[in-house]
Amino acid sequence: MHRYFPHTDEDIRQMLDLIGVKSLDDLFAEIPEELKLKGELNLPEGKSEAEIRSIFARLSAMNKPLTCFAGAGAYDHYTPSVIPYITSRSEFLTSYTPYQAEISQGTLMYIFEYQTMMSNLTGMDVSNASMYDGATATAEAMMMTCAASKKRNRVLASGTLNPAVLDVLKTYAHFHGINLEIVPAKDGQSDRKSISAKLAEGDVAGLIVAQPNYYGIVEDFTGLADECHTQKTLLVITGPASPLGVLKSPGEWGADIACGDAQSLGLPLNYGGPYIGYLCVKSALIRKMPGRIVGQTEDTEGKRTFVLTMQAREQHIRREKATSNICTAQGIMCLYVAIYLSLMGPKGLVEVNDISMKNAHYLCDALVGTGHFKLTYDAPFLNEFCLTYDGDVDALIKKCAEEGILAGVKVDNNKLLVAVTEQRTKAEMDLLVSLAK
Amino acid sequence: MHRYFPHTDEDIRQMLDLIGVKSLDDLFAEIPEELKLKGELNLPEGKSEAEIRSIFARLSAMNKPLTCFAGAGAYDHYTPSVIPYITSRSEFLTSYTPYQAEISQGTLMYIFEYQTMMSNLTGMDVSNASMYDGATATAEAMMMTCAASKKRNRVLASGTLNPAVLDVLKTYAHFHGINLEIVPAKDGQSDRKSISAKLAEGDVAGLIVAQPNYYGIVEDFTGLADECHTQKTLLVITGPASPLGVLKSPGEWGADIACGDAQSLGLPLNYGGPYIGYLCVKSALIRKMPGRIVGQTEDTEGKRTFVLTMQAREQHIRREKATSNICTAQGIMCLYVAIYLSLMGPKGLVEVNDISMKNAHYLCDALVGTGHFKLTYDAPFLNEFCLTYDGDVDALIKKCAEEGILAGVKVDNNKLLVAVTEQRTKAEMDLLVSLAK
Amino acid sequence: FYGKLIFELSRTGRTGYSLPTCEVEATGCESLPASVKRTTSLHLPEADEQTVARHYTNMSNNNFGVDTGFYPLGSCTMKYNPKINEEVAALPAFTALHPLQPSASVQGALELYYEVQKILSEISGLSEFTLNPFAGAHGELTGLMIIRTYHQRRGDEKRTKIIVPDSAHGTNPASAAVCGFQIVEVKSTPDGTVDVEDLKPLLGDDIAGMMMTNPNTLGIFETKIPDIARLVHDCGGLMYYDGANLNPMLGVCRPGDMGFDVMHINLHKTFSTPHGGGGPGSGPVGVRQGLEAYLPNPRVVKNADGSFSLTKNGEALGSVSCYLGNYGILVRAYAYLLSLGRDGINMAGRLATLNANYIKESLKSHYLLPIDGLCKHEFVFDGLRPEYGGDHHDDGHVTTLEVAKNLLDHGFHAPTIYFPLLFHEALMIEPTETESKDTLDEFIAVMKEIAEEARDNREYVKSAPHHTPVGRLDDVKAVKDAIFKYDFN
Amino acid sequence: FYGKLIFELSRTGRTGYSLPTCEVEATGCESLPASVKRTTSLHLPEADEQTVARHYTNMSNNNFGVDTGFYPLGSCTMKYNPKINEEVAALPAFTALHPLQPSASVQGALELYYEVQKILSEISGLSEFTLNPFAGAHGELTGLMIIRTYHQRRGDEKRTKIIVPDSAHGTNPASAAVCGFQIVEVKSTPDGTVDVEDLKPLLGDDIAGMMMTNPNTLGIFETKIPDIARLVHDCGGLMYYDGANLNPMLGVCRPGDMGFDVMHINLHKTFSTPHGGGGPGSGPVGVRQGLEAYLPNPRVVKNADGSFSLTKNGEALGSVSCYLGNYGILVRAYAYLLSLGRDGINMAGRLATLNANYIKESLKSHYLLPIDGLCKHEFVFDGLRPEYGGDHHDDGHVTTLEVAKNLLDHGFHAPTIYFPLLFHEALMIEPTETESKDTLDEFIAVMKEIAEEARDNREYVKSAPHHTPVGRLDDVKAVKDAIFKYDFN
Repeated sequence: MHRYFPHTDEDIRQMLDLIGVKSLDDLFAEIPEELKLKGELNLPEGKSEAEIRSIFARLSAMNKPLTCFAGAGAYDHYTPSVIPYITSRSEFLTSYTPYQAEISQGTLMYIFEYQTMMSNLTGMDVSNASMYDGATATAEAMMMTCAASKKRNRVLASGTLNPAVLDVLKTYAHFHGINLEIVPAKDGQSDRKSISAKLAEGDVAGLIVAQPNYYGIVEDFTGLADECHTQKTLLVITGPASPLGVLKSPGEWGADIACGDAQSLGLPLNYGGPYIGYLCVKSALIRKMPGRIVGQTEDTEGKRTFVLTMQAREQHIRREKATSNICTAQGIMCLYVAIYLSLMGPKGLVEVNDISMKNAHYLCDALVGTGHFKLTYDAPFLNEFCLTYDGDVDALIKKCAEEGILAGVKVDNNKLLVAVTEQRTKAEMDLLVSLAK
Repeated sequence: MHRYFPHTDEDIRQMLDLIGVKSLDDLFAEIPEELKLKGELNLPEGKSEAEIRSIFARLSAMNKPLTCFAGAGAYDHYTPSVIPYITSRSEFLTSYTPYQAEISQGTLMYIFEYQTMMSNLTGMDVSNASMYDGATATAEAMMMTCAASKKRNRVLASGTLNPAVLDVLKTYAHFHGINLEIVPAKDGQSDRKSISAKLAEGDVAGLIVAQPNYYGIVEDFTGLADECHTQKTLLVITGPASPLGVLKSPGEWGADIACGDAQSLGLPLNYGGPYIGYLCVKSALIRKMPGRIVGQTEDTEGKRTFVLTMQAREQHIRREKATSNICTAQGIMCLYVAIYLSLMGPKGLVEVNDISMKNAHYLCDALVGTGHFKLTYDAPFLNEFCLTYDGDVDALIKKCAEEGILAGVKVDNNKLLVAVTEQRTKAEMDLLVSLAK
Repeated sequence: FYGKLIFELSRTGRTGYSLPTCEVEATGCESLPASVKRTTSLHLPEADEQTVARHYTNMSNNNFGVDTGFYPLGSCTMKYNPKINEEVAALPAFTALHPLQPSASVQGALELYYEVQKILSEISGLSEFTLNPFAGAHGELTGLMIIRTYHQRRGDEKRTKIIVPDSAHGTNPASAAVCGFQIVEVKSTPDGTVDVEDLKPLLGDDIAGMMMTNPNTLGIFETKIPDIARLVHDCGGLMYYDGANLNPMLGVCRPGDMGFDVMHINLHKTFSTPHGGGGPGSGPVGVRQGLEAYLPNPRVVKNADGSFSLTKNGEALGSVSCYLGNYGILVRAYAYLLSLGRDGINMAGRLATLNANYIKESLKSHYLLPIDGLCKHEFVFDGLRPEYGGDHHDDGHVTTLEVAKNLLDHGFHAPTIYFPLLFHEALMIEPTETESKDTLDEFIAVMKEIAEEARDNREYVKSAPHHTPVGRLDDVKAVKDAIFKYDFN
Repeated sequence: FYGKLIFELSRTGRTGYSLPTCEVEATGCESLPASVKRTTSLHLPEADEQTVARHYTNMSNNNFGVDTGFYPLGSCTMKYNPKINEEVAALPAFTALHPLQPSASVQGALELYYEVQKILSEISGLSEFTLNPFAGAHGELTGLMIIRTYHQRRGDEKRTKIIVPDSAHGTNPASAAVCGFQIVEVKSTPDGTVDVEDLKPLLGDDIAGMMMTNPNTLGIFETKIPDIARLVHDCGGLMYYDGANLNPMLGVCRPGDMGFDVMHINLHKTFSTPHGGGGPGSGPVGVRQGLEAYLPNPRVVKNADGSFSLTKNGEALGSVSCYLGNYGILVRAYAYLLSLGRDGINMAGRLATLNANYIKESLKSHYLLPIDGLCKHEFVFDGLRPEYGGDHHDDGHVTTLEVAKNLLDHGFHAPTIYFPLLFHEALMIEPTETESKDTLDEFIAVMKEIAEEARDNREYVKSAPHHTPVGRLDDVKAVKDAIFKYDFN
């Protein structure tokens, strides 16, 4: 028998006897014969661990991790060694949603910690227990603005959002019946004038802006929340989580919903996932918030304990009236974030942004200094910036990749988006500059 | 403060106050000034995790793991993935010797399991809780034979032992005042005639033979134990542990002590260590056995429990009368072995030997078939064999290493020792053959 | 070691991080315009590394995972999560890849995605899969978007309804609602399967499709599925298979062969990727021939020269993710699929079914089995039998919740409770194929012991759990107090 | 989950292994001569992978590690074991190396060995190190072999004695005995340090050397060490430094500067490699200039071109290991040394000393402090003070063992007990630098609580532990029954 199956022949015989059937196949006797698989699945035989390691060694050799100057939503920050060590503990990793709170306080406590940390980082009143990723969290935020407004189904999104996120928003909007309007960016920033005009029409459920935006620009949202609220429009600010350590938080800007991806808080790049979406709201919106949430309570002894709560909001009770079908969180990734932020603390989170920003500005200056690049938009940025190149961006990326460097993300044929984290050394940056000369 | 030190400035101040000194340096006030370090240690500044990973990436790039056809005591068997997962659990990994049995049953139980498994594998009455490695376990066995005989200090070792092990035996013998005689091998096997003659002199405390021996040969020890025991000589059989699954065990041969290295039971090659020495004895020798041992007992409720026992044998009580200074075991490596043998079971252990033997015989035939090699000794072997080469062994090893293959271990300029495990594929063996053509 | 939150272990001035020394002189955060700088304080913990490691290590000991013990949580398919899957998923050649790297530098990653697609197609009898959806519910949503796209592209805009059985997983109607559909519920017969007679009048030209899981949530195989599929297809709708219950069907029946057009698979159930305390999961979606073009972007295709590319297709429904979903989960699933192979996949469902029937038959003397007969991977009791304290007419009867809490005391996770909604005291038990007869026998013995105690010592049973890290929780207080974050004051 | 052994979970026919399919046709084990084949059965467990994973996972929960809580085990230097060290030690480019690979293919491994040597030399003030010894005791033995070789090579064969203080670690005399030396014990003064007046008459031309640890096992710095070293050197002997207590000296004093000629270092204590339930450790041995040639083979040398080689030296004492010792431990130690760096190493001993003195001063009101004054990294109480139930003249007094067992009930590991042998009720406490004041304060409070309970509720205290996975063990029965393996019958 396979190493994952504990059944001995004798076990199977005894069990079949008790059930009162003759063979394993008899357990499927009620199934119409014509539905049953004829012959065997066309799959290879099971592999031993040694063989699996060989297969993965071959696949690994076909991948080439590159020194990463790409961002666009996924950032190469360092993952403290404590994180994978703890998250791999089977008590955390192999458990399911903490339905039985008495034996799930581990999961419940780290989610409560995560909620506390994300509420504080975003400056919002409450965080849910996480979403799949930044794009879907933003899509849920979009749907929330309509659900909260009850009658409106028009949502504005600034063209400064990551185009990949916009694609997901468009899909959700299309099927959910939301009239999503993308307000084109102006000079790489939200077009406040157009936005104001549209808001003034008085039928906008929500406005979604990004901070830092797709081009790495840190926008100034002064006055935006008031403008929204005057029109009973909800303001959604989306963005990567790490910069919240130094930037004015969505709460400070007056946003109603803060969302985005927290991958930048210590999660590996993992070829795009698993990441973790965060979604935090003002108190007024708690009951409209999708996803799981953990609350504090007491046990029979009066001890402080934690439990999944507010499940009345959830789809498994509301069913056909659901405005979200989310029924899990990104679980173990909350633990990644909780450990990361526990280790970094307020000082570390500022420092990681500071080093990243210094590196980015050093590299930006150096690249511009080659004469082949100019900064596309003259606006403040943190650790990501958009350059206009006098050559072909694809060719540059290809050339650098051959030297082991991921030069950045292509925006268009002559625009390159470059991100720099604390992990990049001066030597690596100088190598990129020399390749770009 | 460093990430490993939890002291805040305020903590330090409060603690110094309570102690009644003014500064950390004042804690060392009694130390004569002339002993104190002047200036600072000439060491680099502390590194961040990201920097440490870079340093190890650089060192890794300077190492080249090779497809392994080398043995000579260290074998490239597969390590089931469960093992590192479990052994890395901090409850096991970061604990110390199980002095406080009530909170150390984890360690105590796996050592008891290890002892049971090794007793059974070797066919002996009792196993200790492991030794550093095979060589030092054999050295301890050598010293035991003298301690047990009380008056004798002459020990014979067959020249078929691994020369690296013999070197360690010589060192221990020299300092411990043992007259160690190496009886040269004859045709790659123990020279029974010479051994008999020496045993007949009646003053030999112990005889040490190897199975399989250095040349990979499985020797026939029929009658040897009787010959030893007639002369009140203890018979020690040393060898790697994995072959015990299929070979007549030391117990079956009538040995008094079985020892060797259990690295072959699922431990990674680890550039030579940590490995794990096993040492098992007949009941009569228990009180002479060095090292830790775990015994079964009961707790206050009558529950079966386990505890370090027989400590009267240990150095920390005998002190200057010690015949061993061993005061630890190889701890976590017992857990490696216990998990490995739990997964493999009797069937798996036979099968791993069988596949390894088939591979070895296939490769041996193929290499001999090139016309450049002949089998040095015509004797049965399991998964390791010695070939005589018509070229320069160093040159061959170098050539193969450049192609990613470790062809074997050099015995002398024209002898090559080759080991094959279940992990070697036909393609790898054929590549070695083609390189050796 | 239960109690403190990391915030309560924090001390000003402690640090647990390490950052490289900045090697360049350049503009730092202080130079950002004041208007965009954060002014409120960061209430994050300050802790050294050991404090953090200990805190979370001790916290883990208040949790129960599959490696801890038997986890018969119905509908969740809690099987053993092999360690080799974690080992390969941690390979830097996968974890260090940025999602926007050039294809040439990620050929191994793309091949893996492609191979998993192909294997899932073979197992399910469908034509092609996307692995992008992040979870089962996300897969459902994606699948429904495919169905809607199919109708829309045909210009058939009037199909606005989705039929869902009353025993369905709650996500089914919710996903349909999010996708813009109206939900029509079809009743169950007394044997727990879809009532075909109730279905027929619901069918018409406004029906976009029907969602089913088979076996259904009661663990009963819907033997009338060929008829149902024919009826739905005849009215122009598509059949959606909720893959939550795929496990017992492995190598026995394929959803494609049952007549389903679209389905999702929960890799974290059927293919043993770890549940992670509730995520990340992965919900691949497969379609029958003719629907491939609607699968979401981006897609992995194999080129004529054997290399792989990422593409976007204008026919697609759009994107449901920026990249390739929870890619790291796919790596684990691939290792599992390779480990099992043909024979292993063929046995998994059979043994899971064996285990479920064994428990069912062993316990129906003590627990009320509302629907008799062969079950598949799971089955539902309607609480304790009346003679064991389960009489619903008795106000003080021992409830399913209380049975569950007693199981915790005996070192078992509890089954799913109060689902499906068809029974008052539903207790839904799913023992997967990685559980041994010995474990099942222990579970059965404990379940009987609880039943007997419920009869003989009701008060004790009703006040369980007694031996867990914390006692029974006050759910009502949690709702009332609505405390969702630590109060730093 | 306490109870069963893996043998009791075994069922005939279960398998947990996976082996590649044999691809060749060749002679297998059946063809071995009958005379050499095993005929007795293998009583190994038969178990599936999940059963094994669960068994050992649950077993781990009956263990206490540094990540579990405070581990003030005197003389063992239980500090936090950073996870980055484990991470780098698991790199395949290290773990997959065969010890007999050509040097060209292991340059990274050799450089690491070389660098650790150099760092240890700088920290200790000695000239060169071997990292081959497998453990502290093995290092002692190696160091004594060096001393003996030194005398032998000078033709001075009459030096057969080693002086050891009566407070020494037990391994000191044992190692000397194994090395063929006779042991001469030197007494301690009432303040716990070596009695120089007792030492003087012991010195002569039969003395090979003297072993000391400084600070000594009572945690007291031997301030007369310059005099002692001078006396021993004058008589022709060498000074051996037992590195078990090196931690508080880091960056403060160096053994080489104190006058020691040979020393070992416990990497698993001072440099934070995990203790692993009692191993593997690592016991590098360093020597002063002039003794380098005697270090054991093999050795790592740096060539003129910057490359590294493994060499054997004819002058060496011989070999104490086949290869480079517990190499995997060196990898961890290197990562730790890099992490700490100059400033970290400089602080470690100071903070460890601060912690020890803080506990000592806080608890001397309740526990008997036989030797007052500043301690270094550890110190020894002689049990409870008489007024707290520790009166030795009272037959029913509360013993150190009982205090230890009470600590277990409070979630702490116990200190080392009944060592050193100088006191009846020795309780040897070593809090390392990775413990926070908060943890120490909790420990202090609990120690006081135990003392007060010993005074007020003696019976309860004497029957501890009450809250551990198992109760107090019967040590005598273990010796009497002498059961060292599972009985399959």
